[in-house]
Amino acid sequence: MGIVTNYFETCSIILFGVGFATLMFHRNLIKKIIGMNIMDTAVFLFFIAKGYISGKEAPIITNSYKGIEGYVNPVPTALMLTGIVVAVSTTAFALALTIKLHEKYGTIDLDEIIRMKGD
Amino acid sequence: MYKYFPLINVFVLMITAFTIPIVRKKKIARELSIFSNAVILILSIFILVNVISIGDFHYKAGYPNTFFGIDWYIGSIESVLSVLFAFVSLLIVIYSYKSIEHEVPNEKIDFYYILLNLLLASLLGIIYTNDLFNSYVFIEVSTLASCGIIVIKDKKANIKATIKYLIMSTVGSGLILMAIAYIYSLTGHLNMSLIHEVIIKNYTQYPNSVLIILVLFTVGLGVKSAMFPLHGWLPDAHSSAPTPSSALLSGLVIKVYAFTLIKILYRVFSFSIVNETIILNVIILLGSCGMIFGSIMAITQKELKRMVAYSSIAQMGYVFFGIGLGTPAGVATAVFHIVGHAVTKSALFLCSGLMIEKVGSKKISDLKGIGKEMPLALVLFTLGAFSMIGIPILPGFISKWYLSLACIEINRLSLVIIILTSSILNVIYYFPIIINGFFGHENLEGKVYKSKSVSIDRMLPIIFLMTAMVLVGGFSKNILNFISTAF
Amino acid sequence: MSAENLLAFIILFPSLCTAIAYFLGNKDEKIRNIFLIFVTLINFVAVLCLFKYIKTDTVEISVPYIMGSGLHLKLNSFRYIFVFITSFVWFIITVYSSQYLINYIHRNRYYLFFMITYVSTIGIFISENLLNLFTFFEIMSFASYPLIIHDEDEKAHSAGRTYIIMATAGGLVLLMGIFILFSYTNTLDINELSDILPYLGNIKYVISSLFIIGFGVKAGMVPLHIWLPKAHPAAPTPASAILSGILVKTGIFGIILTVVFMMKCDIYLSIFLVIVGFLNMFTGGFLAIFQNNIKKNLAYSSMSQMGYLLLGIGCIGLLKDHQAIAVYGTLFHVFNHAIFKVMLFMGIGIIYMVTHKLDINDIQGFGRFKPVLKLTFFIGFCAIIGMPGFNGFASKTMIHHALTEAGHLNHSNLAIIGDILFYVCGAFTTAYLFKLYTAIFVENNSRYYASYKKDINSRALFPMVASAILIVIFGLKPNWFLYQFEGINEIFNLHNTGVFDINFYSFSNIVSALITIGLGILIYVFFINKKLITIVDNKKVYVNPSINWFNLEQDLYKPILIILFKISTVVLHVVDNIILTFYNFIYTLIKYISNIEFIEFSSLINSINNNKKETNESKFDYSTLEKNIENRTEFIKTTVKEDLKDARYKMNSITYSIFLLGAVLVFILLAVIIFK
Amino acid sequence: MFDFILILPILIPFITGLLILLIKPNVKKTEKYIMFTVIVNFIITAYTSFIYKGLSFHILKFNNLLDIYLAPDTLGSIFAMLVSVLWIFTTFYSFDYMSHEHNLNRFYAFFIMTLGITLGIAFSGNLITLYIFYEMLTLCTFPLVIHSDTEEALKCGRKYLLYSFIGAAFVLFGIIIFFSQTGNLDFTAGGIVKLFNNSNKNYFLMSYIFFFIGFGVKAALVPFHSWLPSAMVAPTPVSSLLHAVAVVKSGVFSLTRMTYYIFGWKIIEQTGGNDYMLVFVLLTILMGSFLALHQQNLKKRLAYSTISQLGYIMLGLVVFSENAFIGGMLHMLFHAMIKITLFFCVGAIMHYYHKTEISEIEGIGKSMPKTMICFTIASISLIGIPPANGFVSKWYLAIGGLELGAYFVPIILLLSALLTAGYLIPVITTAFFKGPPSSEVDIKEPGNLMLMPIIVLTCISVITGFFPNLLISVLQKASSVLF
Repeated sequence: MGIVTNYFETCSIILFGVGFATLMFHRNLIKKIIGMNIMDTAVFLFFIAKGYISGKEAPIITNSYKGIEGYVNPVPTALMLTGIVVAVSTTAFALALTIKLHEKYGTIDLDEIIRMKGD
Repeated sequence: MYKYFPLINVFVLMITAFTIPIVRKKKIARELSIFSNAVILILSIFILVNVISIGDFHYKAGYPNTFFGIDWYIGSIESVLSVLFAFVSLLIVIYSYKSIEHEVPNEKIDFYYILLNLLLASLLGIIYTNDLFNSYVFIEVSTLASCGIIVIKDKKANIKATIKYLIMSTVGSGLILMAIAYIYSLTGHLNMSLIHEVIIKNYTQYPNSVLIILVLFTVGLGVKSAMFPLHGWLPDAHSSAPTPSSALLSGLVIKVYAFTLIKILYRVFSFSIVNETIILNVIILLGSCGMIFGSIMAITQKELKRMVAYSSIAQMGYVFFGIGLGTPAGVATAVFHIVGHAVTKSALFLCSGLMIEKVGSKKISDLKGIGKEMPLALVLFTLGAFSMIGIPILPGFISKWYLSLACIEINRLSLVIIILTSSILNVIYYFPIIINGFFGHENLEGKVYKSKSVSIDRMLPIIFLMTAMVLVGGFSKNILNFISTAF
Repeated sequence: MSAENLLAFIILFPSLCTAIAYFLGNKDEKIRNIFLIFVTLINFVAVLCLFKYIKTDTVEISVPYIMGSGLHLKLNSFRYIFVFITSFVWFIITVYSSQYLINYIHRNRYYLFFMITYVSTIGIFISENLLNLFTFFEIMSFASYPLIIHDEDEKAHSAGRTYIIMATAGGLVLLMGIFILFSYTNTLDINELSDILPYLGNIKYVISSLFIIGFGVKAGMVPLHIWLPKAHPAAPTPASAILSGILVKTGIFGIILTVVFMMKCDIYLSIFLVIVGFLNMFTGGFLAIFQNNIKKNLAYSSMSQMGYLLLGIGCIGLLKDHQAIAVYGTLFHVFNHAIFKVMLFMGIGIIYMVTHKLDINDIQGFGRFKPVLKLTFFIGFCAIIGMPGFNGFASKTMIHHALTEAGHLNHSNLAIIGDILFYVCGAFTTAYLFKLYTAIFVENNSRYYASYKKDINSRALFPMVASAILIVIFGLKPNWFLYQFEGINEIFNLHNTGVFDINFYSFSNIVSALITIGLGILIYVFFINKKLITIVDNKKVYVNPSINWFNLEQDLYKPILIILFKISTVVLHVVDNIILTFYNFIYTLIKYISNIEFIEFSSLINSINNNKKETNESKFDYSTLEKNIENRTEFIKTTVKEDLKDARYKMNSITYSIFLLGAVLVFILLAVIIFK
Repeated sequence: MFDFILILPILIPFITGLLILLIKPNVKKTEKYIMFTVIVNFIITAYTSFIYKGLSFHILKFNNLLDIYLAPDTLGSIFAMLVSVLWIFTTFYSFDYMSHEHNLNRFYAFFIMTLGITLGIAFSGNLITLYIFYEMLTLCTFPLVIHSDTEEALKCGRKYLLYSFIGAAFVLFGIIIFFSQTGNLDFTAGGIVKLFNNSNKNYFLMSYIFFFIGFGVKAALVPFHSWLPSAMVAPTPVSSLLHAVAVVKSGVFSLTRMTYYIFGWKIIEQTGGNDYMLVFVLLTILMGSFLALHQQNLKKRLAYSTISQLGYIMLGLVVFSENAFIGGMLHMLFHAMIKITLFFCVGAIMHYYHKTEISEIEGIGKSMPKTMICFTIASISLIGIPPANGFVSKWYLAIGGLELGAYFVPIILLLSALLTAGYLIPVITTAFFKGPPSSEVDIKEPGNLMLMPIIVLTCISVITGFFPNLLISVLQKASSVLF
């Protein structure tokens, strides 16, 4: 039953699985990084879903203050902003390294890279 | 006043890190780093003194007196670790002052010091913080920074190793973040103390969730701290990195994640909760496997630094072993092992870096007769190896001793055999280097006494580290007692 | 000098002089020889001087703290007999050696060990403490070893090996006895032991049998005698003489101490000794008949004579209150045997000195025209066979009496068997010596007509003559000898039952002696002459059929020892290398596994795919595959080792690391949730 | 007040050793330093053993566990005296023996350092101190073992190290279990176990067995002995030290400490651990002497002989009676003297005649009579023929065994003695009674520096054989507190 009602969580777990599978089964480095990103996204979704309370507004006061009960929990959202930043920087770093790798090895296929031994 | 010292510590390092690109001069970058490290060492010592005399304290960054501000907690372990980290990194930075040019391209040296400062700042942050998400952020920063100090050498092997490290630890981070999300959904808090209060009351209602959280944390942090069999990245990364980086990574970085695991297992959760689950058995199993297989892998290595790196995996096995025992004594010994091993392993890495630099080869087989060419370096290396093997007084012995006692305390005698087996395996891979270095007719033929030895000022950091190591061993009981007050 | 000093003197003086003589010998051999003759003479005189003290009294010295247990020496008339013959024999043998050894090498070494043996032998006879006795016993055993292997040839070394193994083993058995004895009694004083040991229960039999075995080796007791016939021929003659004359007596001395003094004549031991005594007499005598090597002949003869002594000791035990005759008989025979056996050996030595041959066939007729030699040898011959008028007669008669009496006392029918055996063994003695005598002194051999005056001088003949005189004196006046040792009565607690007025030359005694001799001659005529002598080229040739007979050493001890040795070697080698073997085993196993070849899975699949293509993709033909497998051409073969290497390399890759991570994650999750 | 004097015998050799390593003086000077150190050490040791008894000194006391504490008692003093006396002889001997070797500075440096460490073992007042010195001993003797620096030497050295460290790990295991049950490691006569009941009986049993096996590795307990024959690659002075004093005796001494000062024999008897160990010990005795028969190399033969003789000493430690203890300790002393003499003699043969096999030494007794006579006397002592000293110890061992009704003890002892005779007497007979007659052989004795130690040691052996009572009374004093 939990799967149906907690569809945010279910979705994020599936997403995480997809990301992990991508990470595992693809030889291409770029695809691996994409998988990584999908995983991260899954976690963000999961986290933010924890803060979401259905029927409540986002904690942005547009008209009048509705009291604490009126808004969703803003903390996860705020945290995930940080998380996204971290993820982006990691991705950027990974991509930069990929470029370096391509420079040195001429390929981003990990299997091929493994076969090329040496410094 | 002293309550601000932790914050000042982190800030000093960060500010230094961001000043360096402005200055962009190698010399100043180095001196600034030495200065910043010296400052945090002094401040850390102040913190330690205060903790000893007054007791542990909290520091609320941001919003004091609220439950959602970022909380830093400095207890006995934190203060000890912060002194340790500051001390070791100061010595490594001093060491790098003279030797970094040999390994890092000239134009990147200032960049290197930015990363060093940033790394240390994040490490200290992880130690101090009492907030889960805050520690996640610092963990990410430290991961990136340590990736940086590996890849800075700009060689094929480095890039390959870094990308492996990066991907692995990103997955680890993902798991950690997932776990944090879980725990947040259970408790609604991110502050460890508050989570603890909530979870201690309610954990029986969510047995599976607690287990999943524990597993996610264990695996996530395990990847980062090279728990067997998630260590795949470590030998590559640590052996290909520049020597000061290797020392820093092996000595400090991997330890800090293990410490985070301790915090989560025993501070967020508690001994009683954790002991009810099977997770400790898993940790102890993996720790033991790490101890044995890490050593066996080390025996088969042909490169010196790789061997020392595998030895790190084995030594992390001890830490996890201690954590897995699930008793205050075991965990305190694990922390003590972190301290002892940090000092020892960084010194060993610096020594081997020095030898590799002078000999010009990474191969162990090329290091024969090195004891004649650079006696002091090999003597220091030998001392470090003794600690690993477990010669009394040295910290390696002490941690084995107390770990074994902790095992017997919970009637698990068979675990002691694993500890001793691993120490014998240590003999097998450390001693050939020493023996072939000092002795053997063929080995010494044609070698000239002290022909490759370096000036004493380059050796000084290693000497200091070794001295510290002996002192850590000597005053082990005091350190352990102090650490134990945390539990 | 007081008696105590004299007692110390007779052991300290020769030991000191031994050292002096050794250094003298390095300078000048002649002086050394004369010096040693004087030393042994002085010692002999000192022993004679002691006589007046011990005749009724005992002389004791004890020095604490030496050798852990202290030194306790004691001399009484019982021990005096042994000391006396030792010093006497040594004196004459020293004189004899100075002549005999002229052509030998390593003379200095010989004299050194000769003298050490002397000191230690005296030591054995005068020690009251068992540990002292054992000490001297061992010193004697080891010191006599260089005498046996003096020639340093293969034969000597072989004999020496047997001797040293037997002696050491015997010594250790003895030591075992002493260990157990001490742990039960806490004393080593023989006098005190006699009050404790007989009341110990069954352990006393263990102790005493260990003692008897230990001493029995020295005494040439069957079946521990094997060293004796080997060592005698190998050693130079003076050494053989003392071996036969004195050293075997140390064993007898020890057995007397054990059985008579310490065990208070235990009945079972006595019976045992009587049996062993007969065995010895019989085997020794029987085997001696066949020997062609004259020294071997005499060696077996010694064995046989030791049988008489063992029999005598056994009789002491059996006779209980009437043991006087057995005691005197045994001790007298000890005395007599020493003298006549030494004399016979010296005679043979002279022959050997001239001819350098020992085989009876080679030296046939040597003595035909050498009157002094012939006469003295004849006297020795008569003595040993117990011809009336010679000393052997007296002692044998006494032992015979003792035996008969023992039979009477115990009303045993076995007494008759014993009597017959006694006669038979006596007859053997006559037979083998008669063979020897006729061969050497009666046969005619032209090779030895020449005179050998220059080779045989008075220093060699004098000792023989001296002992011949003693033989005759004691033979004619045996009672005189007995009177001298009245003190023995007290020592053995004897009720004097008229030993002193035995009429040795009674009709019955003489008749029985003559019967024995006659029997012996019959054996010679009908057995030796017929079976052991063949005529080749008009010459008598003695054959020895016993050479191929069952030999205790070759056919029993050696195989057993070798089998034991081999088994323990295998077992202990395994123990020795157990760790290394284990290590090697595992190492080899791993190596073996890592070198197993197998077909790489992927190439198998490839091959199947290829097959599919070949067979028009419709059906799969197994026979082709089998053929391929047989040929093994298309498959890539690989070993476990290479595979592992490959795997390790792959494991290091990013993909595998992530795989591993996933696996670990899933594994732990499952484990944790299942084993909650 | 004078307690600090205890540290001197340990420290002085160390300083000398380091000095030699650092300054690298020429050989003559090194020899002078060594001679000086050895003699000074002897004087101080004698001083602490005879005059200022009962000293104790904490070198470093971090806490109750890490407490490096020196407190020689009677037993320790005896061992210390043995070590320092025999070291003097070895020193003089090695001056001559090593004169043609290379790398003398390293040799002498570690040689003298080993002295300090062995004295440390003798003086140590608790198990941790003992363990530290025990580990250091392995490390310090290693350069001596591999002195020739050949590939084979290195291989054997590695074997030695590995065995020693595995042994040490066993010991550590034992210590840890023991410490977890008692929390105390100070040497106290009669043991320090306070609480002994059924629940911790197995802990003590296990601890004892691991201790015994661990220390037994150094004491060449079968089947952990095979480093000892391999260590024969070392130069003779080293082998003699390894065999006679430093290493194996340290193992035995540690075993003594462990048996009587840590556990206390009553506790061990209640656990029954000694019965298990007895099997090993008896096997050691038999195997050593039996396999010695098979060795053709003189040094190897002596090595196996050492294994067997060490079994005797260990026998005194598993058979709990006062006499057996005295016997074991006496044998420790006597065997040290005897074995060192034997090795010196063999070394002299090797040095002057370059002969190592038994078949090669035919008639060598004729060309070096003094040496070989000493060899003979020592052999006879080893066999245990009275009045030589080896007999005395055997006597006490056997009596001690019989007191407890253990008949197999004397039987095994005597069997082994027979085997001992079997492997030593052929050496003597070959040396003296084979080969060319003495008139054709030139006498060439070793130099005085080599010969004197041999002769003096032989004299000591003989004297102690005739008058063992002094030593026995000292040992009785030591044992009276234990039983």
